Amino acid sequence: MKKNTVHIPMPIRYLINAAAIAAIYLIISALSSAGVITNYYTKILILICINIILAVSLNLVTGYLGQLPLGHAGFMAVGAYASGIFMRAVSGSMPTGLAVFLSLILAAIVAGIFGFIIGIPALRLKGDYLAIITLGFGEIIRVVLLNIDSVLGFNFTYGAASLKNIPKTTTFTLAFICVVVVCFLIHTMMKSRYGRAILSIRENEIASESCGIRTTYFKTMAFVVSAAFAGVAGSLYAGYLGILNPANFGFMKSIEILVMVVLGGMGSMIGSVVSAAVLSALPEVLRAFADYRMVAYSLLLILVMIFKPSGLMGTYDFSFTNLIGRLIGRISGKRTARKESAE
Amino acid sequence: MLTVKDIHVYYGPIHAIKGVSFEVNDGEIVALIGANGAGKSTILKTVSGLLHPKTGSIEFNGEDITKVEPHRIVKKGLAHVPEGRRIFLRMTVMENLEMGAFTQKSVREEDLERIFERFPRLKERRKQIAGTLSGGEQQMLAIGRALMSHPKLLMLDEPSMGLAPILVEQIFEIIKELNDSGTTILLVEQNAGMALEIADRAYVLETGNITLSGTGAELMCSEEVRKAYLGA
Amino acid sequence: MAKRDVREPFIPERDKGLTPTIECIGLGIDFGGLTAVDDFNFTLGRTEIAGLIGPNGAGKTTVFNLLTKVYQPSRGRMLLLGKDTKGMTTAEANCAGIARTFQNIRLFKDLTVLENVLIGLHNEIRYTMFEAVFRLPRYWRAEKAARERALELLSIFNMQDMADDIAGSLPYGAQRRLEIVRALATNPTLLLLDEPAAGMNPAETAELMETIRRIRDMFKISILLIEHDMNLVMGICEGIAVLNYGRLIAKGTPEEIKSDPNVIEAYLGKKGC
Amino acid sequence: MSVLSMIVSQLINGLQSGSVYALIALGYSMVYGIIMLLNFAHGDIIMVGAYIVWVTMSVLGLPPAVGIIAAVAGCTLLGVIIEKVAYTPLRKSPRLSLLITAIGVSFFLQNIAQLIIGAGSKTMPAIVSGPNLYIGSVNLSFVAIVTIVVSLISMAILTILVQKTKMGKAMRAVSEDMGTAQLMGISVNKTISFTFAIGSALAGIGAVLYSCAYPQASPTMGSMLGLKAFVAAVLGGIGSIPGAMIGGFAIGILEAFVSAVGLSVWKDGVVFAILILVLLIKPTGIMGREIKEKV
Amino acid sequence: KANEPSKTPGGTDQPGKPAEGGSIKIGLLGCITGEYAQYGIAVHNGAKLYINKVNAEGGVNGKQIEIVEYDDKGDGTEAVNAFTRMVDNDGITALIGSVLSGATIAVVSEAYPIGMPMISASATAAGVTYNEDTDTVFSNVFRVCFIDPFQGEKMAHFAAEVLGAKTAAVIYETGNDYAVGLKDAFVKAAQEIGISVVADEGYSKGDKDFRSQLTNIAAKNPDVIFSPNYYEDDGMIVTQARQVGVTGTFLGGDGWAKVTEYASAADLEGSYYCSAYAPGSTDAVKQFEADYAAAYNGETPNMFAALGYDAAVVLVDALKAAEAKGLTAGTDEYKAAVIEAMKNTSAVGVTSQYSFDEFNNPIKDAVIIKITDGKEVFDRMF
Ligand SMILES: Nc1ncnc2c1ncn2[C@@H]1O[C@H](COP(=O)(O)OP(=O)(O)OP(=O)(O)O)[C@@H](O)[C@H]1O
Ligand SMILES: Nc1ncnc2c1ncn2[C@@H]1O[C@H](COP(=O)(O)OP(=O)(O)OP(=O)(O)O)[C@@H](O)[C@H]1O
Ligand SMILES: [Mg+2]
Ligand SMILES: [Mg+2]
Repeated sequence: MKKNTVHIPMPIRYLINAAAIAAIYLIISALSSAGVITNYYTKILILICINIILAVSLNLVTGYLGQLPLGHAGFMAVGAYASGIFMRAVSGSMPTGLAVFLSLILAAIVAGIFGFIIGIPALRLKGDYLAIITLGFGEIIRVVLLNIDSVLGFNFTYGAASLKNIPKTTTFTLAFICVVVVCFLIHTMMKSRYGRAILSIRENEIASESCGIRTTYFKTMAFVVSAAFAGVAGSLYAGYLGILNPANFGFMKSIEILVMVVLGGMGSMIGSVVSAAVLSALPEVLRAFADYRMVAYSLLLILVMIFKPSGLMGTYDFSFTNLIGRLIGRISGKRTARKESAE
Repeated sequence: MLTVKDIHVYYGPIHAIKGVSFEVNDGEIVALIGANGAGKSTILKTVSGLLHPKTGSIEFNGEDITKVEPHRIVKKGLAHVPEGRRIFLRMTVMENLEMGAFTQKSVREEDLERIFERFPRLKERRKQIAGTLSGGEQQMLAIGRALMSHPKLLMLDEPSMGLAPILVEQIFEIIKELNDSGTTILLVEQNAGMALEIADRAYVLETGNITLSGTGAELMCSEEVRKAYLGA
Repeated sequence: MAKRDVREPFIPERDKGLTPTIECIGLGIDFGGLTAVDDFNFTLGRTEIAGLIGPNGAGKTTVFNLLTKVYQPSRGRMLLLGKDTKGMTTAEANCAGIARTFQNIRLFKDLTVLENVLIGLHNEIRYTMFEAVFRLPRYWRAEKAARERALELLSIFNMQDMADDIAGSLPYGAQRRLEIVRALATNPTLLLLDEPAAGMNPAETAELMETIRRIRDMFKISILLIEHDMNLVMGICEGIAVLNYGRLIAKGTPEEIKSDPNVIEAYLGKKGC
Repeated sequence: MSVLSMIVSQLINGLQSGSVYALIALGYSMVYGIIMLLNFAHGDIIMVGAYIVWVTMSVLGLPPAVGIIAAVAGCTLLGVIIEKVAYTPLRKSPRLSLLITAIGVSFFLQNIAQLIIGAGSKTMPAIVSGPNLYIGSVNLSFVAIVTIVVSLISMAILTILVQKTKMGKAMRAVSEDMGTAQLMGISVNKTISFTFAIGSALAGIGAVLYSCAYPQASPTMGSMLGLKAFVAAVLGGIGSIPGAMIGGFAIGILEAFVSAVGLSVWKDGVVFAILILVLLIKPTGIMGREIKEKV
Repeated sequence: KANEPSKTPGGTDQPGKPAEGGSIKIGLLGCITGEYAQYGIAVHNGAKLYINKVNAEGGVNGKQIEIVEYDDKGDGTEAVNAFTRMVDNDGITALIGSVLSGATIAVVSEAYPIGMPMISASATAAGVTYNEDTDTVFSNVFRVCFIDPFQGEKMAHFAAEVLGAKTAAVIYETGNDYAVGLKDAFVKAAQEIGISVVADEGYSKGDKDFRSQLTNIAAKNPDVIFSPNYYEDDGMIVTQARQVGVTGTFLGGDGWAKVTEYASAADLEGSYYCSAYAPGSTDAVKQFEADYAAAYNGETPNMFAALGYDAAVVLVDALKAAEAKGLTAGTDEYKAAVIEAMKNTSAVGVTSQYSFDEFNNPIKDAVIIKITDGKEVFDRMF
């Protein structure tokens, strides 16, 4: 037990965390209804939420499972198109709330199925071979989305002409809820035997096997969950932009997500969250620099990696309640110390 | 031949070696013994240039090598068989041996023969990928590889670890032989008994400090050493 | 060479009537042209501590790898508690009761000591994914129980205070001990230890011997260990098998082995013990 | 055109683009071989090389020989500088950090090129010219012949360099274990710089050949090229020199034939599908050696 | 050959300045970095050329036009963000943009609900001004360029009626909605009027080797080859086509402007493309070219620059109308007035006089340009 840390019991921890999250949400809502946060900032906040989901879900496979997939955008694409096509089909014939809910679930399921189909063969390979095979699948998904209409003989994805007129249902509230849910699910999973099994595979696969962990099963599971959440992000994206083009989900998008994960610190959820937020907002902050903004962005990447090679957060995982515990501990430190010496 | 003067070595904030001085004279076998984590391997790494001391100096054959890069130190005739063997796992046994002769002009047939004579196992497994060798075989390879560079001073880090008793005996015999044929030896050993037996002189290291030193025989009789390192 | 019946454990009278922990019948494996293990016949009783010794490269670790299904044998059979293990994976072999440590330590280095043990307990902890992610009561109960169990196991080696340390930062000896605890956590019937005393000094080794014996007595399991430290092997093994060039050259009690001329020539050397 | 001559023409098309891929894949593979880095900036080094050709020949009006030398020298220098500035500080860092740095360098080169030279493509003058060759009805362009021949020669030289010289040995040792390589008397810094120099020089040659065949230079030309070369390197077995060559030619020929049979729309998909199939059958690529971890 | 993009970030069009009482803020959005930057930069340069000219001449109704210029990298997400920022933070009253169709459509879905007048110089996809799902026209969106189907059809008819072609081949970039749009229209029209399309070849973005596809085309020996891509690819395609023995006449869309810099005169000889702009054709064009060169280091403008200029002309003309009504810039009435004025415009740009059809697309004839001796020569209106 570390000194000066007051251990806060579980139910209270939940309450504190829930209160903190609600507070963040309420503050943002209040600011936006007061007009301080304009439509523009709301849009960026939504985008940040989408990118957080992407980064956190990729982190599951990259940071926690220790694999390097380069096709994450492919899963996002699958989710986006599934949801976009669904929303176009049902718009008007179903209450919007229900339709949105179903589209999120559908996107997760479809992307998860793709994750499964791709994960089974991909996970047989290791390291950079896994990277290239997932990259390949990602590209295949893109090419299929682009050309499938000519095979089917009717309009399905609209290929290069883009899937347009998707109802724009993604609000900040929805995106925020999704972030909270996804982070909560990943967090609780990682803090269970399932999560530990995933970590053990990253650490040492052979030892993990010999501890009775069916590594193939858990690898596939992590892959599927990660893909499903990417699908959720895709669904939000479809409802955010209202138009989908396969070119948005190319290799570079996968790289962009990977950069968020690594920059945040592999295996650190808070790291992924922070760096997804920073990197999504950065182009907007740099907007004033016009031509120089991509140069600035690339220099920043290089510099952060050189000076902070393990990412902004390393593998550190922030716990709000622990922080409070430490604060309380520090305040009441003297008293505790006295007690201890008495004991 | 080797003079180490008051070196302090750090791993980041960890102060691993706290002012160690010792020397190895031409033709000697010097042993360095001590508990786990005492800093024995750290000292060897510092001498061979893989680590650099914060303060203090290291002289080899009268030359200051404190800040010299490891590959240059090797060229001066100092070989280091690192802890945990560190052979090239993806190369064959033969290629590993050839690597050992990197500082030589060419790979000499008679060198190989000499090594194969000492370790017939290696000759058998010449073409095997070194990574699939058994633990002991890898240890033999690591020593053989170091010999390929004709070192004046050979530093061995726990050469007997993981070796069968019969081989441990052989290894110590080989060390003696090498010494007889003119190679100076600096030996780090967990197997303190055997080490002290063949050592001319020895140092005892405890958490970064030298606490005892003397001839092998002297230390062998020391009550402290017997209790802590000989298990008696 | 001390001749024994292939199917007999070392101390047949002790576990009479119980199926042996493990029976190997004509087990063998080839790597390309190399026959690493051949015609390996070996039986281990339910609570025996046995040693597997032999020169470097004799095939000892390979036997462990066969037992734990890291390698599939080229020939022969292997029964675990009387059941054929054909086609099992490493994970299944572990679930069936075989746990091991590794010659080159394989801890989950970046995780804490406690987490390492909890991963060992993986199959002992019972709750579903649903219960886990939504933190239902069964999750809390199972996690609490697992934590307590893990600390209890760590206390065998007096390591409960290190529970929150990062495994990779432990001293070498502690890492070896942690590997044993992790293996024990999987609730094995057979524990395989590959050179547990390597890198330990004589004092530490003596302590380890005590612990190994205690583990056997506490958990009533059989232990097979590979070790080059003859003090340890001769000190705690009830039976010893000797491998050379992949073949068994001797099997017997420590006394029998110590005086076996074949073993002396191939392995122990004149000064041996 | 007969079916046969059609096949031969398509084969030559494939060989020509394949030999450029192969050359670039080689550089990729060498750098990967030594520090396990997917050098994302490799394609962009080619871009810089192409611009050097353009500047020396079109802007300064110098003869082709100067352009070629300048491109190769410039790429070599650039490769070494990138290694020193961006990769050396990260030698002890996790591999993924290095990957991100490489991506950063790649973005940087692309955007700085756009800032300095402009977004549009620049047209190259003819670097080599000569008569086309006709074999029956098959038309063999001079550029194609030059491209194929030069890349084969470069690969041969490289193979000899890596297999027969001490530097080659040092490269292998460093790639396995830098610390131990030092204990063998190998200078790690020198070896890595040398590898980058060679890899980048190959990129320079690649840039020249590319400029001959596809006389356009644009800031983003490297990314697709780099990706294809990366795929080629992995297909062949990354880290292996003959593998990179086989992979490069395989991708080139594959693309040609996929297009030839009328699947041009699906080309990238088919190429990746075949890559995936190959990897599933042979998980380390065509020439890659699988080295199992001993337990 | 000076071909540098002229950069004018900073200076007068630096965003974020508080709106002065006497200025009218308009947005200028397009891809000025990234893969398609050359088009975006040209459009922006053209537009800024006109607006600076207007400002220099005293502005509109005595008010200066303030440009808020943002980059969208050709990406829809970025475009929407940038547009929203223009609306919320900068308070623009009208938008020129975006450059690529995809990004423009994304912006339209934001701009339509708030009735923001917008005019694009180069977004050619039909969906920019028209929602085919709901059969509604986006009343606030205009463009000065042709739509994709228009050009494809035009070239098919041109091939049949002028060149007497019987067989045709197409080669296009598969991921590019512009190329696909033109190609689809061409193929459809060709079939209707009796040209048989003997080869349909695609390639992907970033490809530089088209020999395999062209070898296939060569084997079919078509009369015309329709290559409706951007000029850099088209140049390469024509060059390689001649190498592998394609002898037919090349036809292209307005993406061909400037193609003469990317292929040799011999290879291009006799090719046609349709355009909205014929360099050096009229006095107005010559004046524009001279002004452009003076403003941007002697650079020759291309069609994108001309259309950027025209977009600005049409918009400024509408602004004048709104100002004439005495409305305040930024208000909804003002915007409605601008839209109203654009709808009924008769402004005269460099390339044409403008009026819009019921889909807010410009009504103007295509210019057919023939390439002779490496020069782009006005052939006819068609
Ligand atoms: N890379 C490292 N980073 C941080 N600390 C280290 C590192 N390597 C060694 N140490 C610490 O330095 C001290 C000395 O280690 P060293 O390896 O030299 O000991 P040793 O005497 O060789 O022990 P052993 O008998 O276990 O090999 C130990 O406390 C160890 O924990
Ligand atoms: N995967 C493999 N491929 C090829 N040969 C192998 C492989 N694994 C082991 N071997 C060989 O099989 C033999 C037995 O190896 P093993 O590791 O079992 O030896 P060991 O008895 O454990 O020796 P040590 O005591 O030195 O650890 C060795 O000669 C080794 O080189
Ligand atoms: Mg040590
Ligand atoms: Mg072993």
